[in-house]
Amino acid sequence: AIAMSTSAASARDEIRIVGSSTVFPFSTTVAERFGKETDFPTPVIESTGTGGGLKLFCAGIGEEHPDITNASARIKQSQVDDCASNGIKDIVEVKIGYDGIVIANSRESDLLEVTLQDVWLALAKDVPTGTDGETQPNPYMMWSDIRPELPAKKIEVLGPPPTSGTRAAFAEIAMEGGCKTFDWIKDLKSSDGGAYKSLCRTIREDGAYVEAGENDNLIVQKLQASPDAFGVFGFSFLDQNSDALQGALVGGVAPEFEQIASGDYPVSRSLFFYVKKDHVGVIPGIEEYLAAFANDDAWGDEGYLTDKGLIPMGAEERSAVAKTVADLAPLSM
Amino acid sequence: MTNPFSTEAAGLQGRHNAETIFKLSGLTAIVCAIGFLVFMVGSIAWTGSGALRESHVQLSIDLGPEKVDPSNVEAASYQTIVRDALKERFPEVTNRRDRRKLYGLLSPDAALELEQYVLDNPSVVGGVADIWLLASDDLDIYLKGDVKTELDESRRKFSDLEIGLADSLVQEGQTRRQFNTRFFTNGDSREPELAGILSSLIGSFFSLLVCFVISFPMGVCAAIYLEEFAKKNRVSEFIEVNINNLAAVPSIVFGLLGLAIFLNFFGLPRSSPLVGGMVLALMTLPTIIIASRAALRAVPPSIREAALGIGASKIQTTFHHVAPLALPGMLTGAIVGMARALGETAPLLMIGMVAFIADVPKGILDSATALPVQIFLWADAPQRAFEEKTSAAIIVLLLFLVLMNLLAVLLRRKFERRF
Amino acid sequence: MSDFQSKFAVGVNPFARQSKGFGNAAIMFVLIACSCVAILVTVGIVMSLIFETIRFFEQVPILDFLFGTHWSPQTALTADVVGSSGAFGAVPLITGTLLISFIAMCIATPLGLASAVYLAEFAGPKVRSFAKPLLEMLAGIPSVVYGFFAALTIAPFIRNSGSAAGFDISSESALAAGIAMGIMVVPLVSSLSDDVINSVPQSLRDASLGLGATHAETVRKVVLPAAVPGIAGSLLLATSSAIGETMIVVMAAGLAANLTLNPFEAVTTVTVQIVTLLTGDQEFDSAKTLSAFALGLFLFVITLALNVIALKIVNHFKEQYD
Amino acid sequence: MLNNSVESEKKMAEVETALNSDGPIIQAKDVSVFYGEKQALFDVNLDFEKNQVTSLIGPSGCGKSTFLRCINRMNDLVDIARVKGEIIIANQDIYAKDVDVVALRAHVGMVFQKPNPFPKSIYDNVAYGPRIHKTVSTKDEMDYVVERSLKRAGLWDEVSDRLDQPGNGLSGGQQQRLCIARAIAIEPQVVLMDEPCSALDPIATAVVEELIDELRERFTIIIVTHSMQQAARVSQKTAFFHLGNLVEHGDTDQIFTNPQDDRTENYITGRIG
Amino acid sequence: MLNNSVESEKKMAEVETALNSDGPIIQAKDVSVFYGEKQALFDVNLDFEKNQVTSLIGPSGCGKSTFLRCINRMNDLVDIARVKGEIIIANQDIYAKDVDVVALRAHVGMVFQKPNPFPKSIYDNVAYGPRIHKTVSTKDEMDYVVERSLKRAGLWDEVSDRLDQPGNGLSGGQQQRLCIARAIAIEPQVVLMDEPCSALDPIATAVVEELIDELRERFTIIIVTHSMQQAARVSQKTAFFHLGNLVEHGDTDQIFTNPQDDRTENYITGRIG
Ligand SMILES: Nc1ncnc2c1ncn2[C@@H]1O[C@H](COP(=O)(O)OP(=O)(O)OP(=O)(O)O)[C@@H](O)[C@H]1O
Ligand SMILES: Nc1ncnc2c1ncn2[C@@H]1O[C@H](COP(=O)(O)OP(=O)(O)OP(=O)(O)O)[C@@H](O)[C@H]1O
Ligand SMILES: [Mg+2]
Ligand SMILES: [Mg+2]
Repeated sequence: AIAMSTSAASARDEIRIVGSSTVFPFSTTVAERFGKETDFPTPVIESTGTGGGLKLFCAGIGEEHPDITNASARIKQSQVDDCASNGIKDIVEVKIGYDGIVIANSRESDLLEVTLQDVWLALAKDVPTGTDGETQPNPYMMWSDIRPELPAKKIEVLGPPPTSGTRAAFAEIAMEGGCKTFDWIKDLKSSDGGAYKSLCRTIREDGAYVEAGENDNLIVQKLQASPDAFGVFGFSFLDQNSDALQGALVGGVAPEFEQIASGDYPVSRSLFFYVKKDHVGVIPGIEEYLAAFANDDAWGDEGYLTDKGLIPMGAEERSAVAKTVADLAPLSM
Repeated sequence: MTNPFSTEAAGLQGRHNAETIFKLSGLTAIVCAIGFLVFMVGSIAWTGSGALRESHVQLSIDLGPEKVDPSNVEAASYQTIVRDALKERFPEVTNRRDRRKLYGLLSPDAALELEQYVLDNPSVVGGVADIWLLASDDLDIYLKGDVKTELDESRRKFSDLEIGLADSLVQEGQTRRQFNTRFFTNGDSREPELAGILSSLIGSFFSLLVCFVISFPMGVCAAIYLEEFAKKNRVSEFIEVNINNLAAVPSIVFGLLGLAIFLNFFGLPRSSPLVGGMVLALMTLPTIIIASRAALRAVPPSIREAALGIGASKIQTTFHHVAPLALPGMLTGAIVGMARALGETAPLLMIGMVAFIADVPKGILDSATALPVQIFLWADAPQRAFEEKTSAAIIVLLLFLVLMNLLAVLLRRKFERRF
Repeated sequence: MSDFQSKFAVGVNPFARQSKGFGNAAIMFVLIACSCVAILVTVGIVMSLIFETIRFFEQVPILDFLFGTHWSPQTALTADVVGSSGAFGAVPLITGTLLISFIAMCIATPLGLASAVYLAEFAGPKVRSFAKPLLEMLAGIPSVVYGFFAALTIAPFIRNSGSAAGFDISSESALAAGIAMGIMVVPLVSSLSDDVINSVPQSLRDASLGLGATHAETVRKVVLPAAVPGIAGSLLLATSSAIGETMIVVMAAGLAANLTLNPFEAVTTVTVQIVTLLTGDQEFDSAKTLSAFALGLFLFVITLALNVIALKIVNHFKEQYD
Repeated sequence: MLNNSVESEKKMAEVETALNSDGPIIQAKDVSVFYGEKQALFDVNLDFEKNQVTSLIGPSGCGKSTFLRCINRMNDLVDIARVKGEIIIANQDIYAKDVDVVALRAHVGMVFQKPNPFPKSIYDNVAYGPRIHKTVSTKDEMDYVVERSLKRAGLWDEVSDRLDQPGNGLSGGQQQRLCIARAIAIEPQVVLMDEPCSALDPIATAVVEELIDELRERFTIIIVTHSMQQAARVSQKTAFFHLGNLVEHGDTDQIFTNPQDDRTENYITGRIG
Repeated sequence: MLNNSVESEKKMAEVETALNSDGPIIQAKDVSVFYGEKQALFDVNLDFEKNQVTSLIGPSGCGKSTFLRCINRMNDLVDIARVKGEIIIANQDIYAKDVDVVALRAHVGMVFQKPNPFPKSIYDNVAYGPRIHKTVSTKDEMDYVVERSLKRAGLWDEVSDRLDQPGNGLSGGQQQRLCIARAIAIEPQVVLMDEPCSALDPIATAVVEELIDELRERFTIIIVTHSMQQAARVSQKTAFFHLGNLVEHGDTDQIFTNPQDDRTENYITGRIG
């Protein structure tokens, strides 16, 4: 049952999309083409961060609420519940491809080569003292404090805030990945999951990690200006700024298109968007927009989204997702 | 006999030098401030001038029957046709990575452009035609000479391969530069070469329209009441203090007001010029009231006396004589206020006018951005080509501001009365 | 004139008030209502800020907000992402705001005052008619333009000259934003000070010149000291507008809440945080969003106080010489 | 010729009857005026006769204008002004509570020191009064009223061919006559004039003075003047004010040839003021 | 007591010698002043004697102030003012090209119509002149100069206990005496006074008049006044201006008792002006 609000003068006729800043360039590109190639108006897209987007998305059904939210991390059960409590039962999940998370700095500076463990040690709030089971507040101020081979530079990493999907993925994949290289911590996982999680995923707050807002563009600009700083953001942004920035090698692998697509690069995550099924058929053009997205012209190996830095899924995965989209099969967790 | 009052005789040279230095420092300050203005506007204009030209690439495109079905021209995949044409022009580019670079020489809109061209000129179907297509922003920048080719390849976005391709096109005369009308007729786009200011300009127009329609009558009425009718008492004094203070409230606070009241409380549409205009109206109101009161005060009392002396009531006196005479002054104040509102950005960010909006808004309820917000968005965009777009948009904004202020000055000159 | 001859009725008031009709009452109502809009807006601002602020202080103790030295307004994406603790100490924002405003005033005060003195005391009518509008133009340029210029030209320039001199200067240094903002408020300072200097009575200048002081000595030792209260008022007004300025700092200052007074480091300001908090996540009840309203209220109160004081000073000053 | 509602016609007629009855047309009784703390007029008692010109003279600041402006309550406009005493016109104290100043001023017109035509056409200037008082309803009637008023003000011949041109375009003397035409277009009973010639050159002054003499036939005129010669020329009665007091009042001849009070004599001989 | 460089002392001495020599201290030769197109003074020739008080009298607008302000070139401040002719002080035409007005004004002080103390302390008001001219170098000397000046201006007893209080806090008469003290603190040869008492009450006026008489011992004083009584009381010489012309000039007694010119007589008897 759809209870469309009649507060505004007329029903909205353009699709409204909110959500992740990482997906923003992809969805705007699709939207723009969609607006040009069809008679539907160009969807209006606001970059609010994955978390903010889901909050808006899950606020309710009706034209004052967005139809689609972009996400750079998969929706969590708690969010699904939140949606459900506001009457949004049917959500269609669309996975659109992959994005690597890169640690980049200005080309003015030297290329960094790190392991996931280095990354975790550099950015975790608490780190092991050396004795198993003991931790101390992160003492490392210079990269070279961690390992002498690393540059003797102040640790300064500009990264996304916790509301961002990039941050969630970064904590989950990179941080946790580096963390569990310590055996005793790995064992902690099974014994005390909560402690494990908070040890591995908590990022230091003493200034070495600078939360730089949802706007990855800003981070890029800041890196260009301060050569010693590193930034954490999606591969697509690195791709767009390859003239100014370089991505650090993680575990010896460079963050490049092929390496990420093949899974060699260790820090990559899936990108999604979520559609409010109740709005399909009410707000014109949603189905057509989905079709435009789930199309090899867009997300395919040579699709125009790859120009924007999207790393495509394999052909089978694509056709599976495309089928979900065509059927508008709701998400079930 | 020497002159006892001469500078030398009185030993005053030092004091006169001090005076000269003092004067010079004042002059220096003015020169500094104005110099900054000139430098800022000049450098922005210089950067922005680049946005007025766009590059095109000429390709011979095969529109044969196997590519375009003459009976169903629209069904053809123009994307593929364009790419084939590129492959044909540069058969030496084979590997997938390089192909992407090759395709990247043209704007993503090239296929659409081609389709439009074919639809407009059906005669070309069936043969091979030389057609000019829009270049991508990267190629455009290169053609404008803004790529530092002396840098190491890894340090620039435009690779040696692309430079080679571009140079070959240039040698064959297959590139050209022309005036960029798109900048004035397109809405926002992710592609710098396609991005234009029209939608934001119209958004600004609608916002200002709403702003004017609300704030002018209101401001004028308030000014008339305060100047002509209000007795000097606590209430009128309180209103006056209020107005003066509102004039200095930071604009972002008005944005918060709009967010909390118009959006969250009244549920008006997000990102709409209606809400934007209302917020701007509240901001402009004090300016208009203050200017209108000054205009009313400039109407000589003799006019009021004349009307009252004949037995006109106070309302008649005000609306028949005083207000019409003050109208040009009020309008001038309103235009100055509108000019300020036109440049205002911060409050609009608060009410969602920062979304990606490509379409030109058709009314005050449609989603829209405003010109300064567009500037803010572009300033943040990663592509280098947006830098000149941003600058050009700034110049357009400044032009409108200058025009509005000129209008105000002219209005003032024309109706300036010495009573 | 009428040819009527009718009986004169004693006791009837020939000038009796006729009913003015509904029209006049309606007009007056509209006029009064419009004047009250100013009050309504103020009330609206206060209301919209206060309610959210109260809700904010239900979640975050007011003392933590006012005196906390750590600002990190993050609430995690979902409960299972371990976020930072979310600290709402406004001190770094306030010091950041003050630092940038201070730099701005360091630029604007000498430039603005010196221009005002020159224009008011020394410039001929020609220079005046040419320089004044140009100076005013500086105030007419939208702040988003200053922000763009500060981020694109001033900041790299400062950074480069810093690194040439061996300093490490952040690209969002408070200095870059401060300079742009300073230039923007120059005309505010200069036109207000110009007014103030012009209202110093000529008789004081005559007295000084009559004693054989040079014009510069007169200005320095008599006119400026006499104008000090008025100038202070105008500087306060300019400071208030610098504190409330948004776009320049959003574009050219940092987001990181560093508690520092070093102009070469990046600081963030109250207005930057409001924009960042509200253009990202838009849920309407988290402490993060609500804190924007608390900051807004803070900003409103501070600027209001500055304005009221400044206007009092300036008016008092003007009355003194009327 | 008028086209009002019957009721308002009756009112009009009443006033006129009252005004046309014998006896003084205006009686000021113990009029005192205060500007804030400062008293500008002290218990002035003065009657004005119908169809006569009365001059108010006295040194600067003595309260002539203040008194004149009491008669059509123009002092109401000055916030700090307070009037005590009574001024009776048509048996009605005009300071009584239920008096409508607008109605009052329709019967007591005023001409000011500086000509102050509206920045409108000459026609509209004259037509303004009749229009707002709705004493005239058709265009023809209005044309007639405008023409008659301009003729009475002796301006018709000079402006009949450019009625649609702005009133400010006229010369000073013409402007002042236009203001007089505007004032008499609504057929007031009384016309107040505050130094109507002080901004005019001697020739224009002479024309206006002549006009005043003619207007006396239809209107009662009270004129403030600084020039004793002018007072002597145009008025039948003269009142002399000094420091807020009405010192002397009587036939103009008598006042100028045989003043009763020393102050009057000193003033007339130029020793004070 | 002065502490200047030897050179400037010598210069000072020169001026003083020149000023101390016999003959007129100031000679105005054919002085005409124009304000834009308008001529405000016509070929005035006038000499001033040392240690005498000269009054300039005449009706309003006759050019008294204009002439007075020519003597220390205060008219330079008026953009449209133009001066023709010569004014010779210490053998030097002060309108010559190489004359420095700053140096001139150190020798020709001025006191204005409205008391205009600086918004500073009483002490700083008096010390202002010596400070800018650096005629005094130590705090002690300055104290001495301030005290002496205030004593000469007859103000010392009234203010000696509150030298650090603002000058505007004094009464009008005290303020004017403070201005005089300020003017004489730099030991000028000539003091110009433009209606110095017109803003004061009679008692304060009397005090200032007495002061002027005392100051004559050390300074040459030129005073503009509207009050003939004042001129008679304080001055030895009087010059009468009319419509920009110097009509008559001579001993005060003679001018008031036996004026040579009709215009002077008319003015003195109150018939013009
Ligand atoms: N609006 C006012 N507020 C305060 N005082 C006023 C006002 N108008 C007039 N006065 C004072 O009232 C006194 C009488 O003024 P009024 O204008 O009646 O004099 P007047 O005889 O018309 O003089 P004049 O010949 O100069 O026009 C004067 O002392 C004047 O200062
Ligand atoms: N700054 C000026 N600009 C133009 N005209 C001036 C200026 N100052 C004085 N005048 C004119 O010069 C003439 C002489 O003025 P001045 O002030 O010397 O007269 P005064 O004798 O001092 O009169 P008062 O007794 O009123 O002070 C007057 O006609 C005056 O209008
Ligand atoms: Mg008067
Ligand atoms: Mg004078």
